[in-house]
Amino acid sequence: MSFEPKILGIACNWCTYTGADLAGTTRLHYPQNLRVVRVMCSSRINPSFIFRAFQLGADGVLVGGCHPGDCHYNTGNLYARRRLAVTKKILEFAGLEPERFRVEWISASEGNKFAQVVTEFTAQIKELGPQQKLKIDELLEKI
Amino acid sequence: MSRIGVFVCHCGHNISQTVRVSELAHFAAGLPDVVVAKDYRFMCSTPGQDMIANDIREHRLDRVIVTACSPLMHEHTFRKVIEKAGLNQYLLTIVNIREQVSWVTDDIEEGTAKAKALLNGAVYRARLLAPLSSRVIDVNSDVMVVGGGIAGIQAALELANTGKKVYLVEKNSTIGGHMAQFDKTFPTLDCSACILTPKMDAVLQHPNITLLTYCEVSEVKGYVGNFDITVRQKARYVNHDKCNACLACTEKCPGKGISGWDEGLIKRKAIHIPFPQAVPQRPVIDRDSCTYFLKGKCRLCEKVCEQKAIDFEQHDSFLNFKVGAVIVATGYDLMDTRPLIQYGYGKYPGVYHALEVERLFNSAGPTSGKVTMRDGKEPQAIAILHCVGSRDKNNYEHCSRVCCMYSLKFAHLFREKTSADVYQLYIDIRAAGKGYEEFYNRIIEEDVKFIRGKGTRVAPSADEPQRLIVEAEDTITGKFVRLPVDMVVLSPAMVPRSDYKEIARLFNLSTDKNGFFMERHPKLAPLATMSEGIFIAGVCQSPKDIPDTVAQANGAAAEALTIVSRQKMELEATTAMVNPASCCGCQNCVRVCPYGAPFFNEQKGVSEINEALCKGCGLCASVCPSSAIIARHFTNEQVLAEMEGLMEF
Amino acid sequence: MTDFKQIENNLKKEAKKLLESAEVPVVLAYTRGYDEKHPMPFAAKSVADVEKIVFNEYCNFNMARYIMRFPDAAKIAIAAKAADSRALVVLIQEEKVRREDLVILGIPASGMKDPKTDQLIDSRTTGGLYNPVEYDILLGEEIRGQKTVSPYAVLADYEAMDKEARWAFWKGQLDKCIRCYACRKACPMCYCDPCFIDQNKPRWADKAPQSPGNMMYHLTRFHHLAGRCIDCGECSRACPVGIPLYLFHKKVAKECEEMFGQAAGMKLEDKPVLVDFRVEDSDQILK
Amino acid sequence: MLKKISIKKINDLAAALMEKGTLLAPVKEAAGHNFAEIKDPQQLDLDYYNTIVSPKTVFLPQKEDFVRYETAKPVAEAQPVALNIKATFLFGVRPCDAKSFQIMDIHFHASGIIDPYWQQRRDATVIFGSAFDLDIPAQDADFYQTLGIGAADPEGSDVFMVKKGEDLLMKAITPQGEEILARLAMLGEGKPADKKYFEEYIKKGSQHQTRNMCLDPQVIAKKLEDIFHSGEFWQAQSAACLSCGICTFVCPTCYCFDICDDTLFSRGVRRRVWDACMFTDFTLEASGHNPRTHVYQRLRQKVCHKYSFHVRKYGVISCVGCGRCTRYCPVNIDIYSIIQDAMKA
Repeated sequence: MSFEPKILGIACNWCTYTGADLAGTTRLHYPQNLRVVRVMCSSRINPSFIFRAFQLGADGVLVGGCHPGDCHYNTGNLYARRRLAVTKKILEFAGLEPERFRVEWISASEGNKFAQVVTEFTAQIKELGPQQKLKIDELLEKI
Repeated sequence: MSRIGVFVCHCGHNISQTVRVSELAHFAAGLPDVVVAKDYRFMCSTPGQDMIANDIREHRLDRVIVTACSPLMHEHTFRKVIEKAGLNQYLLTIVNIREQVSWVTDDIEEGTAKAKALLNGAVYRARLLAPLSSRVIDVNSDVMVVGGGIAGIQAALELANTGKKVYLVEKNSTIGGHMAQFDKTFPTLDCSACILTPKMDAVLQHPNITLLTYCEVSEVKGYVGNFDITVRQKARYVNHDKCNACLACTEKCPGKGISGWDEGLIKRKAIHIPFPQAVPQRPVIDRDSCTYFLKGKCRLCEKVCEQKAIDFEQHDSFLNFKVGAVIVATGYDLMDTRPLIQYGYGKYPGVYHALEVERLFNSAGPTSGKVTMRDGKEPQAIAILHCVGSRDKNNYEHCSRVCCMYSLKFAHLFREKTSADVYQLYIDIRAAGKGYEEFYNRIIEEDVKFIRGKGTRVAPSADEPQRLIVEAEDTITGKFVRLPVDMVVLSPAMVPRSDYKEIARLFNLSTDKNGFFMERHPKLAPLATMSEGIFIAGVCQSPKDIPDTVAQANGAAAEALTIVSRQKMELEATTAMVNPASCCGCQNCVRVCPYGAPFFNEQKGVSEINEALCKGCGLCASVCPSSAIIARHFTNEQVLAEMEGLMEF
Repeated sequence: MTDFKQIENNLKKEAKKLLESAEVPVVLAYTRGYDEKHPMPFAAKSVADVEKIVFNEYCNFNMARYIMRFPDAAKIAIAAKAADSRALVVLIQEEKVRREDLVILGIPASGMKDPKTDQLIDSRTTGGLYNPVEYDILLGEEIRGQKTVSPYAVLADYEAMDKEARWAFWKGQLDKCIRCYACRKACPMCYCDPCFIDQNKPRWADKAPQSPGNMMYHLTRFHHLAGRCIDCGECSRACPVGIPLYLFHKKVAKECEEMFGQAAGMKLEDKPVLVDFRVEDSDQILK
Repeated sequence: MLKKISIKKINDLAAALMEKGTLLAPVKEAAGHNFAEIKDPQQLDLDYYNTIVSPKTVFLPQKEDFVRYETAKPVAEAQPVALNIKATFLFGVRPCDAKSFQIMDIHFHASGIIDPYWQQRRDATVIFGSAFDLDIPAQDADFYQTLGIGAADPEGSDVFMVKKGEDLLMKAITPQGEEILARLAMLGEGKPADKKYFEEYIKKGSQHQTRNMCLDPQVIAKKLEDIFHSGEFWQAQSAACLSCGICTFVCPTCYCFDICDDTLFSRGVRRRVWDACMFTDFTLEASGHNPRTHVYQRLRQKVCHKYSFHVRKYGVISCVGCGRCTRYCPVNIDIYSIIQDAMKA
């Protein structure tokens, strides 16, 4: 069986989650590897959520927020941009493939973009193969 | 241990086509803590809702998961359902298997697998949900309106007429705004003053309106329903309680200042009222042109004032009051066209901008309504240049919306008052409004010369030194034209007030790239802002004409009324709170919050959150290094658990 | 090379003056430990304490770590080398202490040594500075002409590794961690109590010293220190199992400086970069 | 029984022990030596002073899993984690550390409540003690002499080892030691000269200089009780303390632990993990109250526990003077100096 990655998505309620809904409403098909957590704003995303997602076995993590300047909370995504950029640098220096972590600004009207990003990202993660580095296995193996 | 009920919706075929719904329900039944799992054709239907309510009672459920369409569709519906059945509405979790599963795949295996993963995540999350209760606060029934132009006047009157007390704050010494500067209004050509001054007077007379002219808002604290406002009353040097508006002072005053009201076309006295119908009819002293303030001697006004109303000792003072809602209607400025050197405004006396021309037409204006230029002569040829600075990628991309129409109005008035040839240089005429196209057609009939092309340059004429040459490309004939004229009228971009940043900061408004205040939603909430209880009306939101402005003002008044007509209101429960035991006092939350909700309690050395100000974005929780901030309904535990559930299968 | 004795004498002189004036109840400096080579951080609280003050090449401790231990002291004097002064700047930016409540006794120092290895601590392994960035009194000649190598130069080898090698390196290093938390306790910027990793709600990671918890602790800590770490290297010197944490912090500091144009603790008026933003920040930083 | 082996052939000994069970010995790591399982006989290394972390890890590992369970299933279905006890040879334990096991036995066995994890491992382990090299001065931090322990004390070991030139002398101290030495065929018999050397070495060991003071357990116990409430003393002593866990983690006689549950994907494990009285949350109560919020209270607790409470309860000081806490303290806090100061206070 071919490798089907698990991709964790974290989407802001106002733009990307709504954009994802729009992709559905317009019946745009994309791979089913993404599982989305809805948060109110991309700025809610604690860097440790990203580390944890990889520990839980996510092969890729996709964060979606409003375009800079369009944040429902004015400036949330501007903070998120900096904080997630640092998160990515940390993952990269630790030796994880930085491509496994992606941040995209997807507005509520960009159902197309959502479907396209998920399709692209899923293909990219398939290419990269399973993420084994941060994934927790010790606890599981011994049970 | 939780008792979770899972309700899987088929949504007719919408979901069941690509997700095996009964298998999903069966899967759910096998998950820890799930005590009942069912699937049904339409969960949002009355029988569906009843089923959920019955199961809550029968199985003593304490968490409900509805696996159906997007939470943005029916979260509200199902919250009501479980609340009616006795469960706190926040104990509901929606799993979106329609928009984000069944509609985006045609593979039933994939769809079912993904739906299971999402459902499992919801079960993990549901276990950790906590009941939340909305906080109920008292609402102050007063409203503040900022800006005394037509928008502010209209909103204030509407609100006052419903019996609400209104504070109308205007930074000038009179209300009326730009509309009071106009002579005629398009397309009906009725007299601006005739329709506006009765409203201005009504404001003054209204028992429910506190008119605060020559005032600026200096501080806004609090939150919806309970704003604490501080207003700075600028020193007028005239005691308005004593003044009886005899205006003897203005006759004797030797000081001369530039009349802002008349767009600098003439001078006015240092002690002055801006125009005869000003409201209130009370003069103020302009320090910058007052002989006494400049030279230390004079005080002629004081001598002539029988009421002893002149008070050179006056200082700025501050007023405090509380309101429940605010309407911001700060209006606009015209773009400063001096930097556009190709048009020569400020350099060639024959070049005017639109508001100057409005004053020239006005019988109460500097020329008493005669169209004479700065040199006193009547123009023989006039060019009106549209879209100066607007619809221009180098300056402002937006269309200022009213210029086409007022330019047509100008053409009409020029034709009426002079024998000049009038040229309209336009990109295209935008006449979308009731009676506007008809007005345009009427002006075409009035022998106005239309040249479709943007004026590119204004230069002095080489042959006739007093005249100007306007250059343009006529895009209809494709020819380059050079028009010798006496007067050039620029229709500049409408831009936000120069102090928009300060206003945005005070009221926590966001602005678009040009500085116009952002509405909460461009279509569905055009008058509300992201700051709860603060509304916008008129051109401060975007350029618009008088009818639209008035309509917005009425709308904003109605929106404000929906808040202040209640005595109590419920605040969103999904706010953040600080666990003081974990707070390390780093104040990151205080630094980042766009709403100023967190504050530092020096005494305890920990941050606290004013939940009334909190919008629940969760930014503070993510910048909190010691995880002391609990973003309710999106707590760290809840998000981590959901992630774990999503990744399990 | 720094004249350590001269600095010690000046330190004593100033400490004495300050304590005599009673304006400053605490002077944070160093004292002798169980031998010469093992000095200790020290809080001199009386004129009698002044004689116990020492300064030598092993006084690496970042004294800013202790600044919050004296909530009742109206004013605190503190001996501050380059890194200590930068740490103080960050603490002032973060409003943990007010500039006016500090008397910073600046120490220009080169030739500091790691007591474990006796190796020189040079500008590559600390923040690239020899002179304090902020002080009231400078206790020795400002150091000029000393070769400063970029603090980031030591990163070259690690940046050059391919990601598999780098992962193997860090996994190996972080797996050694015994979770004694000396790194966070030695860090002047780690003042949270409790630390996120000690929380039970949420429980970010297990408490056992094994890979997943160690990773979560350290990766998150790197993020918490991003834009705040002033590169004193105390985390690494404190570590009993020799994890070169400073390398990772340095890398993050380098990235922050490149992305946001600001190094930590250099200017009082700066705001830490991760609680700040610019509208014009580029999306490129996410690529 | 005294046996000997050429140090050159030490790897053969390692191989023989590995055949008979698990061999644990100091292994060189980046920061120093630590006890670890020898996987390759060539790894055995006698060139160490002492390990960073004490050999208590062998009987009381930093993490010990007790039970595994599935969150959805009843408690009765939880599975205890099998101990998998194997014959173990703990090779190269210094006299002070060997002594520490006897102190630790008090808590895990002698007090009446037997900790099966500790005890089963202890029973299955043969301890090969190893004298400090008397030609090398003791490290500055050490003070085992103060606690009455010599640099070559065989007490606490099953087999005790002393280097003699190119040879390693190995003497059985206990019946278990006898038994294992008898089973190691490659060992040569110790000559009378070796025996003499061995005896003298042990004697000489007690003279080997570490930091030393005259310390009567009852006197120091009383002294610490007297100054317990002297905030000034303890605040001065703890002024530099960072409140990290190094001292307790490297200590051979610290045994505090925390019981925690870790779960992932509806499966969980209950385990014990070392805790440290120096951690702020060590005494944090469920109510949120914390009786030891200050650094000085925690340092005081650690010192008093070892030198006062332990003496009062069990008659012995819970410290063997190995010097680890001092050696690895990032700010050079020295328990010996604290005790010295306490005696003077």
